[in-house]
Amino acid sequence: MISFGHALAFAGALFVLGLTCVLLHRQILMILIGVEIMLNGASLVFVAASAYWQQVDGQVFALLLMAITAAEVAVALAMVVYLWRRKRTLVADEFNRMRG
Amino acid sequence: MTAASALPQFPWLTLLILLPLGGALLCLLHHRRAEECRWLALATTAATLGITIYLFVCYGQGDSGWLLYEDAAWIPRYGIRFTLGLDGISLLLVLLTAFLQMIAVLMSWSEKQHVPMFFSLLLVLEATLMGIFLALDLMLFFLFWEVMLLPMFFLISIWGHERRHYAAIKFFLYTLAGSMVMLVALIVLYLIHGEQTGTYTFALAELMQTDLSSQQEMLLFLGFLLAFAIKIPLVPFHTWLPDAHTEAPVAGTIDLTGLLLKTGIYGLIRFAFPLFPEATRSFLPVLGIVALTGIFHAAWAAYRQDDIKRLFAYSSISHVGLVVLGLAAWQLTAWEGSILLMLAHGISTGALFVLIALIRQRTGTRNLAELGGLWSQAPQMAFLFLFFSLASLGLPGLANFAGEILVLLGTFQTHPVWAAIAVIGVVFTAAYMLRLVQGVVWGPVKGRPTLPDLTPREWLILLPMAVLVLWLGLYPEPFLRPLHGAVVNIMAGGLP
Amino acid sequence: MSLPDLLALLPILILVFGGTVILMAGAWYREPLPLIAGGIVTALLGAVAAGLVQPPVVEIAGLFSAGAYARFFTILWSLLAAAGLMAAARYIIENSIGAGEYVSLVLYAAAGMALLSSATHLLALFLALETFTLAFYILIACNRRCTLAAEAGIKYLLMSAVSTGFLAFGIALIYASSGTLSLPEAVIKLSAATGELHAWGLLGWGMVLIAVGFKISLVPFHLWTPDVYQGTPAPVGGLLATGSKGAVVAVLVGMLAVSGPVWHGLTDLLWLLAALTMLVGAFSALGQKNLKRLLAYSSVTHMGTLLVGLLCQTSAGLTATTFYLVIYVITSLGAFVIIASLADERGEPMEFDQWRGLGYLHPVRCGVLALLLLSLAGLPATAGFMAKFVIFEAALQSGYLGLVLIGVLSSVISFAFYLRVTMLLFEPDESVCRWHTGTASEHAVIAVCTSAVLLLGLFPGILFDLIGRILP
Amino acid sequence: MNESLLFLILLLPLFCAVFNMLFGMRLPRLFTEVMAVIGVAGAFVLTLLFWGYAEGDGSRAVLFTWLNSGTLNVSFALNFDRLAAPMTLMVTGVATLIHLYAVGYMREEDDYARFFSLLNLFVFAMLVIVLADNLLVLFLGWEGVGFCSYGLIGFWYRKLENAKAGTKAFLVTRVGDVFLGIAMLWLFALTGTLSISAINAQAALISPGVVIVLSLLLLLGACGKSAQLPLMTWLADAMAGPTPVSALIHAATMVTAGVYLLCRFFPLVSLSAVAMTAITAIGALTAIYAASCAMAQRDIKRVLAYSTMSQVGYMFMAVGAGTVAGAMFHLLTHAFFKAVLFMAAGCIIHLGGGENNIFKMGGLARRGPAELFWVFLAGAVCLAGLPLTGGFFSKDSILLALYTYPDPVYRVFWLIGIVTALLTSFYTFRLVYLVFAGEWRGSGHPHALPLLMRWPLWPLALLGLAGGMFNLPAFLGGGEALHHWYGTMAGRMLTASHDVEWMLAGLAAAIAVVGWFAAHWRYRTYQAPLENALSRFLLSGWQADALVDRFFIRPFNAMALFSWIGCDRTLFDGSLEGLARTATRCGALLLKITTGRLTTYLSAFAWGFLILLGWFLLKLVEGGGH
Repeated sequence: MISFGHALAFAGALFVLGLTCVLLHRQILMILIGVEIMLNGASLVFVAASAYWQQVDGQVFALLLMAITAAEVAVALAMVVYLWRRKRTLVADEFNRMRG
Repeated sequence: MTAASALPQFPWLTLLILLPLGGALLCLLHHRRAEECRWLALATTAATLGITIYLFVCYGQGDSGWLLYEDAAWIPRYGIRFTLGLDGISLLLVLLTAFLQMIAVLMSWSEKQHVPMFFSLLLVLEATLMGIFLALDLMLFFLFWEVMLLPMFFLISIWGHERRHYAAIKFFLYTLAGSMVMLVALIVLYLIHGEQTGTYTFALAELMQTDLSSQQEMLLFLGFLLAFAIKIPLVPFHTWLPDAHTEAPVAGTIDLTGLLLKTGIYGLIRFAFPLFPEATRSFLPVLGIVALTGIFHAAWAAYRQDDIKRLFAYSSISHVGLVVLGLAAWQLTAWEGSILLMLAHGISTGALFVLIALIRQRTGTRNLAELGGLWSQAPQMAFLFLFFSLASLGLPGLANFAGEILVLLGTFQTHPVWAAIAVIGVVFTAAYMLRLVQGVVWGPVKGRPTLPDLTPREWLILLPMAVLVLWLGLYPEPFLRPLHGAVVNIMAGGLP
Repeated sequence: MSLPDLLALLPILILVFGGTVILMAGAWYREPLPLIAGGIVTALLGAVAAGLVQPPVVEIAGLFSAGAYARFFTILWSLLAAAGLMAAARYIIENSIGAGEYVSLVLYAAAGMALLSSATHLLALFLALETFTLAFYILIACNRRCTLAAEAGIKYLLMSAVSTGFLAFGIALIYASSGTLSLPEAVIKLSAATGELHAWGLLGWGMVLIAVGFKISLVPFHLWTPDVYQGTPAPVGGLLATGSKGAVVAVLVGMLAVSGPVWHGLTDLLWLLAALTMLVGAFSALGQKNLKRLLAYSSVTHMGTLLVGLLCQTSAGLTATTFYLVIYVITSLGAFVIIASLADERGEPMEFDQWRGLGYLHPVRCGVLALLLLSLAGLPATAGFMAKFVIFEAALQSGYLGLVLIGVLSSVISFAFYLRVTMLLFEPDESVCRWHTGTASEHAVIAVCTSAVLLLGLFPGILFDLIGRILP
Repeated sequence: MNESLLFLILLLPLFCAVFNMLFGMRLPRLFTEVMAVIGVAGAFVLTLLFWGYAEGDGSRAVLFTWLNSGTLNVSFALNFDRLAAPMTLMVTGVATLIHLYAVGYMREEDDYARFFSLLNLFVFAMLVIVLADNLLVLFLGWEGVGFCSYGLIGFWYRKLENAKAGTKAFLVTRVGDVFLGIAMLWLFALTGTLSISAINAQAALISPGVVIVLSLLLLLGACGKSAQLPLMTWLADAMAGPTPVSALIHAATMVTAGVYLLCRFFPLVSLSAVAMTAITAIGALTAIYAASCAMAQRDIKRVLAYSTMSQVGYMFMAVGAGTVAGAMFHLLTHAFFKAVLFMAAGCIIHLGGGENNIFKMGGLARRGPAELFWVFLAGAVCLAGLPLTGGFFSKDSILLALYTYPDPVYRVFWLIGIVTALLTSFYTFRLVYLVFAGEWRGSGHPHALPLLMRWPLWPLALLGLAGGMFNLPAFLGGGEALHHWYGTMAGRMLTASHDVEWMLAGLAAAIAVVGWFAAHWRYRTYQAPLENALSRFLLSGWQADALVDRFFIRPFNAMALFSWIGCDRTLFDGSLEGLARTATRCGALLLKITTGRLTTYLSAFAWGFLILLGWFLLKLVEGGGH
C-alpha cells in the first residue's frame, strides 16, 4: 500500500514540475501544459486524501477538477488560436504593449 | 452641559450651515446665467451675515454656557451625533466668517472664468467654515475640517495664478497629512473612552471625561496638535501658507488669511486644550517658545519679500504667532486679547488683500520694485492702504493694537520674559510694514501717472472694514463681552 | 436537490436559465437591443427573487448557504450585472459584439459570483470561482477589433490558470490535512489540528491565500491588474474590478463570520501582505499617466485596506469590511461606467492629456468622476471616508496601530494622485476634444452610483443596520 | 462747565483734522486753512477758559471704557492738572502761531489738505500725551505723534529720501516705544492699574531694584521720542520735512514729550538715585554731543536740529538734577525761541529761493527785511543765553540745580553743562554771522515774504526774551512763579547762598559773551567751511548713522535673508520637496517591475510562492519548537 506521505510527496513533486514548466517556457502552449500538470498534481492529492480519509468527497472533487480543467483548456486554446491569427506569434513576451 | 433652553427653539445653527450649501446648489443649477449666480451668492452671504448679526445682537451678552445648542442623532452605531453649539468664541468667529465671505463675494464681482462654479465653491467653503466653528461632535468637526480643504483646493488650482498647481497640491496634502494623524488620535481616544465607560460616542463633553495615562494623553494631544499646528500655522509647518496665498485668487486669499488660519486656533481652543488638560499644561512652554520663534522668523522673512502678497502671508504668520503666544500664557486677559486679535487680524489683513488685488488689477504687478508713488496715482486707495497697514502695524486706536496690548498685558502677568520679547517683535513688524508702505505708497511714480481710483463698489467693500477696524480699536467692549463667560469656562477645563 | 433546495437556489437559477435562453435566442435573432433588455430584466428578476423569496431551507446540499448574507450578495451581484449590461449596451452595438453571448456571459458571471458569495463548501467555492473566471476570460477579449483586449485576455487567462492550479492544490492539501471540504469545519480544524497534518493544512491555506491574492490582486500577485484594466473595455472592466474581487472577499467574510477568529497562524503573513499591498499600490499609482491603470493601482490599495479589515477577525472588522466592500463596488462601478459613457469610435479616454480640461466640455460627468475619485481617496461627506474610518476603527480596536498608520500614509498618497486627476479635469486647455455624450442607460447607472455614494456618505446608518442584520 | 467738556480741547483739533482729511480737497483752500487754524486756536482759548480747573490737584474727565478684560479696566480719561496746564497752553499757543505761519509758508503747495489735517492730527496726539490720565491713553498719543511725524517728515514723498527719513524716524521712535511698552506692561503687572497718578502713589511700594530698571526703561522710551543718545540719529534727517513741521514737531512739542513723560513719572523716577544720575548723564552727553555736531553743520535747519537736541539734553539734566520746575521752565522758554529760530530759518530759506546751505547765504541783514534780522537775533540771543534773556534764566537755573546737587558727580555734569553753553553760544552766533553778515553769496534773487510768514514770529520772540519772568530766581527778587505753580510736583527747591547764585549767573553770562566774541573773531569776514577730518566727523554726527548701519541694519538684513532663504526655502520647503521626490522616485521604481511581459508576472507569482514556503518553513520550525 503506498503510504499517504509518499503520494503527497509525489503530487508535490508533480506540482513543482508543472510550476517550473510554466516559469521556464516562453510559448503560451507550453505554459498551459505546465498548468495542466499542476492541476493533475492537485487531483492526485485529492484521490490520495480521499483514500486516506476513506471518504468519497476527494474523488468527486478530482472528477469535477478534470471537468474544470477541460473547460479551461478549451477556452485557452480558443484564445491561442485567436492570438495566432492576429499576431502570428505565440511567444508570451511579445504581448507587452501595455507596461509601466 | 445643559441645553440652552428647554423648548426646541428655531434651529439657527443648522440654518447657518444649510443656507450657504443651498446657495451653492442653486448657483450650480443656474450655471447658464452667470450674472444671476453673482446676485444669488451675494444674497446668500448677506442673509447669513444678517443671521449672524441677529445672533450677535440677541445672544452677545456673554452669559456663560451654550448660547445656542442643537443636537440630533446621525450615525447611532458609532455614537456620532449632529451636535452644534454656539458660545462666545464661536459667535465672534461665525460673525467674522459671514462678514469676510460677503467681502470675498463682492471682491469677485468681476470674475469671468466659470462664474457659477466659483461662487458655489465659495459658498460651500462658507458652509464648512460655519460647520467647523459650530460643531461639538468630534467626528462632525473632522468632517467639516477635511471638507473645508476641497473648495479651497479648487479655488487655488483653477482660478489661481502661475504656480497654482504646486501651491494647491502642497496646501491640500500638508493639511490632510496633519488631519489624518488627528483622525487616528481621535479614533484611539474614542476607543479608550468606549472601553472605560462602555458608551461609544464622539461627543466632546463625554470624551473629556476619559482619564488617560499621561503618556497616552501626551501622544493623543500631539496628534491633535500636529493637525492644528499645520493649520495655524506654527513655524516649522508654515511653508505652505506663502505659496497658497500668492497663488490663490483674491476671494481665496481673504478666506485663507481671515478664516482658515483661525480654524486651527479655534481647534486648539475648543478641542485640544479641553480634551487633554494635563498634556496642555506641560506643553504650554513649548507652545509659547514656538509661537515666539514664529513671530520673529515670519517678521524677518517678511522683510525680504518682494511679492507683496507673499509678504502679507508672512505677516499673517507673525500675527498668528502672537495669538498663539497669548493662548500659551494661559491667562484670562491674554486669551481674550488673542481672540480679539484674531478678529482684528482677519479684518485688517483681509482689507489689505482686497487692496493688493485692486492694485494688481490696475498696475498688473505685485512686485515691490515695480510699484511706487501710489499716493499721487490714486490718493484714496493709497490712503486706505496706509490706514490698513497702520492697523496691522499695531498703531494704537486701531484694531490690532487693542488685541495686541491685551495679549501682552495678560502674557506679562504669567510669562514676563515672553511678553518683553514679543514687544521687541513689534519693531520688526514695523520694519517690514514700513518698507512695504514706502515701496507702494510713497516714492516717485513708476508706470502710469494716474490710476483709476476706487469705484463705489470698492468703497462699499472697504468702508465697512475701515469702520470695523476703528470700532474694534476704540471701543472693543461689545466684542469682548461675549468672551468673558466662554473663556473663563474653557480655561477652567470645563465646557460652557 | 429537493424542491426547497431549488426554491433556495431560485435567483441563481433565474440568472443561469435566463442567460441560456438569451444565448440561444441570440443565435437566431441578431438584434442586440431586445437581447440586452432581456438580460437586464433577468438580472433584475434574479435580484427581486433573492430579495423577496424567503428560502425554506438555509443550507443547500451542504454546498451553499441561502441565508440573509448570501441573499444580500446575490442581490448585489445581480444588480451589478444589470448595471454592467446597461453600461455595455452602447458598446455592444457600436463594436458589433454578439449581444447574446455577451449578455449570457455576464449573467453566468453574476450567477458564479452569487454562488461564490454563498459558498460554504470548498468545492462550491472552487466551482463558483471558476465559472465567473471563465466567463471573464471571454468577456475581456470579446472585442475583436481591439488588440489591447486580446493581450489583456491572454494575460488574465494565463495568470488565473496558474492561480487555479494553486487554488486546487491548496484545497487538496486542506482536504488532505483536515479530511473535510466544508469551509467552516476546515478552518476550525486548522486551528485545532497539531503535528504534521497541521503543517500541511497551513501550507494548503497559504496556497489558497495565494490564489485569493491573485484574484483580489494583493501585492506580489497584482502585476496583471493594471494591464488587464487598461486592456479590457470599460464596461467589462467595471464588472471585473468590482465583481470578481468583491465575491472573493465576500466568501472570506462569510467564512470568518461563521467560524470566528481562527487565522492565528496566518496573521503575520496577512499583516505583511496588507501593508505591502497598501504601500505598493499607492506608490506605483503616483507615477501613473493613464487613468485606468491609476484605477487599477488604486483598487490594489483598496484591497489592501480590505485585508486589514479581514485581519481584525472581529464582528466590527467584518461589518467594516462588508461596508467598505459595498462602497468600493459602487464607487469603482461608477468610475468605470463614466469612462465607458465617454468612449466613442476613437476608443476610451485613458491618457491624462486626453482628460485635461474635459471638465468644461462634460461638466456633470467629470464633476461626478471627481467626486467618485475623491470618495475612493476617502474625502469626508462621501461614503469612501466612512468606509475608511470604519476599517481604521476596527483595526485600532484589535490593536493593529502599525497597519492603520500605513493605511493613513497610503490614503494621503492616494489623495495626491486623485487630486492630480481632479485638477487635470478642470484645467483650462484649448486642445481638448469632445467625447461621447453617453446614453440614457449609462447616465442612469452613474446617477444611481453617485447618489448612493453621497447618501451613504451622509447617512451610512442605513447600510450599517442592513449589514448588522445579515452578518450572523 | 463740568469736567467732561475738557475733552473739547482734544476733540476740536481731531474734528478739524478729520474734516480736512475728508473734505479738504473739495472745499476752497481758504476754508481748509481757516478750519485748521480754528481747530488749534480754539483749543488754545479753551485751555485758557479751563485754566481754573488745573488748580489744586487738577480735574479728571472720563469719556468711555476703552478696554475691559479681567483685572484690566482702562478708559479714555483726561487729567488736566498743574503740570499739564502750562504744557497744553504752550503746545496750543505755539501750534496756533505755527499754523498761521504755515498758511503763508505752504502758499504754493497744492496738497495742502493732507498737510493741515496731519498737522492738526499731530496737535491732537500731542495733547493726548499731555492730558493722558493713564499710560495706555498716553501710549495712544505717543504712537500717534510718531505716526504724524512720519507722515509730515515724508510729506514731499515724491523724493524718496524724504520718505526714507520719515520711515527712519518712525522706526527709531518705535524702538523707543518698545521700552516704554515693556515699562507699561511691568507697571501693570506690579500695580494692577495703568493710571499714572495711582502708579506714582504706589511708587514707594515697588522694590528699589525694580524701580531702577523701570526708570531706565522710561528713560530709554523718552530718549526715543526726544532724540537723546542712543536713539538720536533720526532728528537730523527729520529736517527733510517742511519747516513749519520742523518748527512745531522737532523744536517745540514732540521732542519735549520725553521730558514731559519723565516729569509725569517724577515721583517714581526720583526714588532711585542711580536712575537720576543716568538721566543726567544721558542729558549731559547728548548736550555736548549735539552742541559739537551743531558747530560743523552747513544746513541751517540741521544746525537748529542739533541745537534742539542739545537743549533737550539740558532739560533731561534738569530732571536728573531733581528740579521739574527747572526742566519745564527751560522747556517752555526753549519752545518759544526755538520756534522763532525755525520760523525765521523758514523765511531765510524762502528768501534764498530754497537754499539751505548757510555758506551760500550771507548779508541778509541788508538784503531781506530788517525785522527778520532782529527777530532771528532775538531768538539767537535767547538760545546763546545772553544775560536777562529767557534762555539765560532757564539755563542758569538748570546749571544752579546741577551745581547745588548733593552728589559730587553732578559737578562733572555741571562742567559739561558750562562747556556746552559755551559751544551753544559759539554756533549760534556763527549762524548769525554766516547768514546775516558779509555779502550775498547765494544765486537767485530774494522773494517777497508774505505777511503771514512775518507777523507770527514777533509774539514768540518777545515771549522768548521775556521768558525769564515766568520763574525769576529769588536772588534777583523774582517770585519763582512757575515753581510755586507746580507746588508738590516741582521737585527740589533750589536753595543756594546769594553769592553762589551771583557767581553762577556771572559765569554763565561771561561764557555767553566769550562764545559770541569767538564767533565774531572767526566769522567776521567770510571763511570757507574747513575740510578736515574733525569737521567731517562732526558733520556726520560722530558717524552715528554708519555705526547703526554696521551694527544693526546690516546684521538684520543678513538675519532676514537667512530666515527666508536659509530656513524656509531650503530647510522646510527643501525637506518637503525631498519627501515628495523620494515618493515619486520609488513609485517609478515600482513601475519598472510591471514590464508588460507575462513571464515577469509569472515570476512574481513564483516569488510570492517562495515567500510563502519560506514563511511556512519558519512556521514549521517554530511549530516544531513548542
